[in-house]
Amino acid sequence: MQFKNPVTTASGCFGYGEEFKDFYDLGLLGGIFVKAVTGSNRPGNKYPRMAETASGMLNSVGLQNKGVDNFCKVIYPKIKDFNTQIIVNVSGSTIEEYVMVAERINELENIPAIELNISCPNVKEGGMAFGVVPSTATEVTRAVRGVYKKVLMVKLSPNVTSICEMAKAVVDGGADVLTLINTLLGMAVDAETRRPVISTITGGLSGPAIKPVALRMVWQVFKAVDVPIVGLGGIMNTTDAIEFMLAGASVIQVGTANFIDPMVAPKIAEGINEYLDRHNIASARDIVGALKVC
Amino acid sequence: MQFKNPVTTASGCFGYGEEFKDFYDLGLLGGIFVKAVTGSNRPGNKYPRMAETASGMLNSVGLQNKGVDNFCKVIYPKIKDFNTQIIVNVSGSTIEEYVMVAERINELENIPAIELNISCPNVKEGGMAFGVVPSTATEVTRAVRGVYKKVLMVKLSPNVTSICEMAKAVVDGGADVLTLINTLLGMAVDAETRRPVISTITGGLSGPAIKPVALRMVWQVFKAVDVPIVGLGGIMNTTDAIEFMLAGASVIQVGTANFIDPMVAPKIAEGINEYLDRHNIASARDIVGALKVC
Amino acid sequence: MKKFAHDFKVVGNNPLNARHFVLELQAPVPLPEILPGQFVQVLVHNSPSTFLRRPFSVHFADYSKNTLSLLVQIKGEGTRHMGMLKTGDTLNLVYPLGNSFSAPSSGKVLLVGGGAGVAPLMIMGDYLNRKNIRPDFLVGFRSADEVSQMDQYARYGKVYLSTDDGSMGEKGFVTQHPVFATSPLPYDRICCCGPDAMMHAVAKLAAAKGVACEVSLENFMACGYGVCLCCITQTDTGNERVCIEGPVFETSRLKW
Amino acid sequence: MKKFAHDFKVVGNNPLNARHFVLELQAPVPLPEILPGQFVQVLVHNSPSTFLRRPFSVHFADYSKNTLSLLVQIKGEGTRHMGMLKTGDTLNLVYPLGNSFSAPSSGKVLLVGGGAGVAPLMIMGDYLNRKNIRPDFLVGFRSADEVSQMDQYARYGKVYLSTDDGSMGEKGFVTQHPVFATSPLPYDRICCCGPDAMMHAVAKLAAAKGVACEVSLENFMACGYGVCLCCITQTDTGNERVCIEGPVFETSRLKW
Ligand SMILES: Cc1cc2nc3c(=O)[nH]c(=O)nc-3n(C[C@H](O)[C@H](O)[C@H](O)COP(=O)(O)OP(=O)(O)OC[C@H]3O[C@@H](n4cnc5c(N)ncnc54)[C@H](O)[C@@H]3O)c2cc1C
Ligand SMILES: Cc1cc2nc3c(=O)[nH]c(=O)nc-3n(C[C@H](O)[C@H](O)[C@H](O)COP(=O)(O)OP(=O)(O)OC[C@H]3O[C@@H](n4cnc5c(N)ncnc54)[C@H](O)[C@@H]3O)c2cc1C
Ligand SMILES: Cc1cc2nc3c(=O)[nH]c(=O)nc-3n(C[C@H](O)[C@H](O)[C@H](O)COP(=O)(O)O)c2cc1C
Ligand SMILES: Cc1cc2nc3c(=O)[nH]c(=O)nc-3n(C[C@H](O)[C@H](O)[C@H](O)COP(=O)(O)O)c2cc1C
Ligand code: FES
Ligand code: FES
Repeated sequence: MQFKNPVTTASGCFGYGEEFKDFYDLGLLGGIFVKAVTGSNRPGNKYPRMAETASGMLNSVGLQNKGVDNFCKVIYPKIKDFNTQIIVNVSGSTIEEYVMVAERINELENIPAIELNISCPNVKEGGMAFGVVPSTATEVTRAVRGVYKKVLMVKLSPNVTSICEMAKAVVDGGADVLTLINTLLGMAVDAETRRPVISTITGGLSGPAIKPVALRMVWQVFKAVDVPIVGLGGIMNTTDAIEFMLAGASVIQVGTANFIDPMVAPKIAEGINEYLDRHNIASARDIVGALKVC
Repeated sequence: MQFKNPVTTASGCFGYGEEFKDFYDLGLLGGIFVKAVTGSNRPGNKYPRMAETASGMLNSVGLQNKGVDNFCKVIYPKIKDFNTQIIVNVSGSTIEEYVMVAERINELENIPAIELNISCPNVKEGGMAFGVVPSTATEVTRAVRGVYKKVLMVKLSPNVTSICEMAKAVVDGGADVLTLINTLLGMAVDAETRRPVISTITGGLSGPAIKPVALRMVWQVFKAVDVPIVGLGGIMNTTDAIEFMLAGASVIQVGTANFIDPMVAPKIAEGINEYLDRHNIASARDIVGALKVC
Repeated sequence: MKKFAHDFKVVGNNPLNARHFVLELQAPVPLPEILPGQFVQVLVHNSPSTFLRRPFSVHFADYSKNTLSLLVQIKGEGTRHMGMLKTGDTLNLVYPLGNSFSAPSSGKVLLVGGGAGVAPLMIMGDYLNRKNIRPDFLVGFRSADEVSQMDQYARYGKVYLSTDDGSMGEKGFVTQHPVFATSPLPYDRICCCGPDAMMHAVAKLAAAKGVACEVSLENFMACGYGVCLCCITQTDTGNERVCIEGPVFETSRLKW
Repeated sequence: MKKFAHDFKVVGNNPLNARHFVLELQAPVPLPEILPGQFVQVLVHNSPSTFLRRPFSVHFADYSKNTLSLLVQIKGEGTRHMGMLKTGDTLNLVYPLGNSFSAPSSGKVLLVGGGAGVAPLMIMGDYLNRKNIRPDFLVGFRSADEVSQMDQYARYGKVYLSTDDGSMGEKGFVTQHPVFATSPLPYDRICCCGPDAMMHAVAKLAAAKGVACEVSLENFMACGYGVCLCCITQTDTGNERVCIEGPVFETSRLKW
């Protein structure tokens, strides 16, 4: 599959794209990773679901969505003709659920890929549990690979001792592309009320605060495995995007930054072109993994 | 052992305390965790050793120090009569080295405790490797426990899948107290030069950026094991310190914040008293782990 | 509805009292119509502790000057920074966001607000006047030194006042005001914005008296435009986004 | 030596050209003696991208007005913010930090500086004058439009000038200036501060001509007071901290 440019938007930070049509032409984007889709309707976690932190935020949405059936029947028709790649973020609590969702999405003609979310820290069962044990990660990836015929991306959790081990595990399971990273598990406390700030106590940390960890993981995985990488974690501007590409990301996702500046993703797409021009580099591909380390 | 107040300073962020005598009376502190001491002289890593990041910094000092012999003969006499607790941060590349250093520090009358640093991300051998595998962590702790007769603290790495498993592993090995957290492994890239910013490519992330992760780990470990916790990671002010105490830290360390405001540690000690007064709480002990979660 | 992110120019910063001020902001392009109850997301530059935008109801829109104003209560770092803005400074706004108070074409409307929650009542008053409805206002403040803009509300309708300490107007909460004493109430609709406790009390009273009631919620928001699902409130049709399906809700629909 | 962290008051912000300005800062307590070559660590408030302090050499200390000044080149976010400071604003400084240029009691001294590296030469000139030494200055800039403060240096000694493009003074790098053409050089000591390349070239030249030479290094710093070990440079006695054992080093000791 081809992206018209390396700038895409991260799952959970861009809805199904529709809201952003009020801001700009979605055709300016390389692609859109839509909000997690699960087997059936999930109301998500209790309010409050977010906390602001230093250069970042915690969220605990808990995969709120109306389920895959609703996605196929109600949402897909509205978004399938967007002039950009639409990738569905597939989530679940059991292997069977992941497989079921992937099978349904496989039927949707205008969805060229899914992103298997085995890294959501905000649900009690499944979610991140699949993404922190190599054998389980292989197993769920392999099961989905069995039914999903198009491009299979797997999104990894940073909450692990060895990201390379996890990367190898899902590539063994049949992943075509790796997305990293999802959120770091964090917590916020209100010193005055002496209570946790979010209803689930812990939540997922995103934003510039996690960029150094994300960059490190992209770089480690780029050196360790031989599949394309979709990189994200705290990308706020063109410079950040270039850093991820130098570290090894072929495509980047913009997540939390969409909340700070709704226009940021097309600005980055434009900025990458300016960077390439300024440095006399022919194509974005030429900077992927091009970090000079000696 | 007793701390006169819960505010101490973190290893590697306060030298051996001497430099701060130019700023204030060290007697205002609960204690000082001095820079890592290893078996012999280590020059540390090449320059550049640091990068600024969003609400944080990366460092890659690489345990620069003149070795335990120099510590005992040259440094100890200068610091042993500081009017506060002095704890030595013990590091090494092999179990033998940890044991050897601990044995030598055990002889120093005015050092009531050591903090075993099995979590330094910035050295090729040993360091963090000991802190991310439970069996190895148990082993090095047990070996040091064999020779070290006073309070044995072990400082854990956050770069693990399960912080509780690591906590239990070192408590099994004989740790009396747990310090958490050390730095998160991160990386910084200079988009213009297309090079890593620090000489070792990756380094340790500290500062407010990591506070949510640190708080989460303190809280998880507080619920899982039954030893006192020394909490740190991005503490910049009184509110942050209170948050760590509510999450379960009996004592807190101030690290990177010393670089932003050299006077910050005594300010926090003072601020905690004001907080307790304002909330009509008798003693700092009463807020340790007092987070209301229902 | 099209949404925008623009740098607005500060053309006025008028303190109302020690904790509240009104910012008047001029748009760089002609303003779209702003409905009463809609809000904006403000980017607070230059502060390490304000990463996310801050949501504020539109207090007033003056299309002739191409300005909007915000009535802001100082809470933390972000609002403190906003309070220090000077004429000529810029402030980035995402706008217009959210739904709006419903607009009856006739009937008697009571607009109830407390503290900074009075913010959207002004634009609502203006809006209703343009529909030839003169609403009544019932505004509540902590004490006389926080009472302000009474003459401005009075341009749009009759104004009732409560203060918690009775230092001006009626003493007590707004729900204790004589306006609510009669049964049935002489209103077809109540619109309320203020502290949670006030909105609950007003909603309960309205329900008891059988009057339709809308409230404007102030849930924590990350995006403000419907994509993060952080701001949800439970309604009779499940979790709804306060920033898109709200901030204004018919109280009969809310499970809060 | 005792060190302090204090809020200084901005009493002047004088642009020298588009990229450089001099900030004059008044201390809230009587200033301790500041030695030439010492630096301060500046806290840049109100910017999310400047977490660490920024180090700047003291440009001048005026004990009668109880002020110090910094000569700042705009590089990134931090210095840009500093450039926008206005009279009356405050700036938090940790001071005084580092060692200083050595102070010969007699002899002929050449002070060499380039770009923002000229900053410490002014306080050094003043210091030497008070020891009855009139140094020569050799200052280098990119071009005529960046040349400034020539008359002020001239108060303390003779001033030579180079510009990269020859638009004023001699053309070329400072090391190509005729001052360096004679052998032996008419100096007992050279003190240099500027871009790395300049310091290396001057050090090499000084070594070749057998003249003692000191440079002031500008390594990246986290703390500035000796505790983080981030700023080290290799010397004949191993890794030394630029913020404590430096920033001034005898070039014969450096392995750079
Ligand atoms: C739709 C909507 C309309 C609003 N209209 C107004 C208005 O017209 N006038 C007014 O003064 N205030 C209004 N608020 C509240 C205002 O957004 C908060 O007071 C402000 O964000 C506080 O920012 P701070 O940085 O000063 O405080 P902080 O230090 O960030 O926090 C202080 C308190 O403000 C609240 N708060 C913080 N972040 C948010 C957030 N992202 N969303 C909501 N609340 C938050 C929390 O209760 C927090 O404890 C509105 C909120 C919403 C959701
Ligand atoms: C002892 C010492 C004395 C100095 N004296 C002066 C002076 O008198 N006048 C002057 O204009 N500059 C001086 N500098 C350099 C000055 O500190 C940097 O230019 C400044 O920190 C850049 O900050 P910024 O936020 O504008 O740039 P940033 O956007 O942070 O960075 C721009 C560039 O500045 C440099 N830099 C960033 N952080 C640091 C740091 N912590 N330490 C050193 N360099 C850094 C890097 O090269 C970086 O690429 C001195 C540096 C040192 C170490
Ligand atoms: C509010 C919110 C909701 C999210 N929901 C999802 C999700 O449904 N599926 C998923 O894979 N990641 C989800 N994420 C994670 C992001 O896609 C992304 O991996 C993470 O935020 C790090 O990138 P950032 O720092 O650019 O935001 C969510 C993040 C946020 C902030
Ligand atoms: C420059 C620097 C040097 C450090 N050196 C050590 C060390 O020698 N031993 C150690 O256990 N931790 C070391 N640390 C880690 C800190 O003690 C602390 O665990 C970490 O910085 C997180 O806390 P903070 O965010 O408050 O800084 C170092 C940290 C920094 C920034
Ligand atoms: S604030 Fe993001 S959906 Fe409402
Ligand atoms: S900057 Fe910290 S030791 Fe020099």
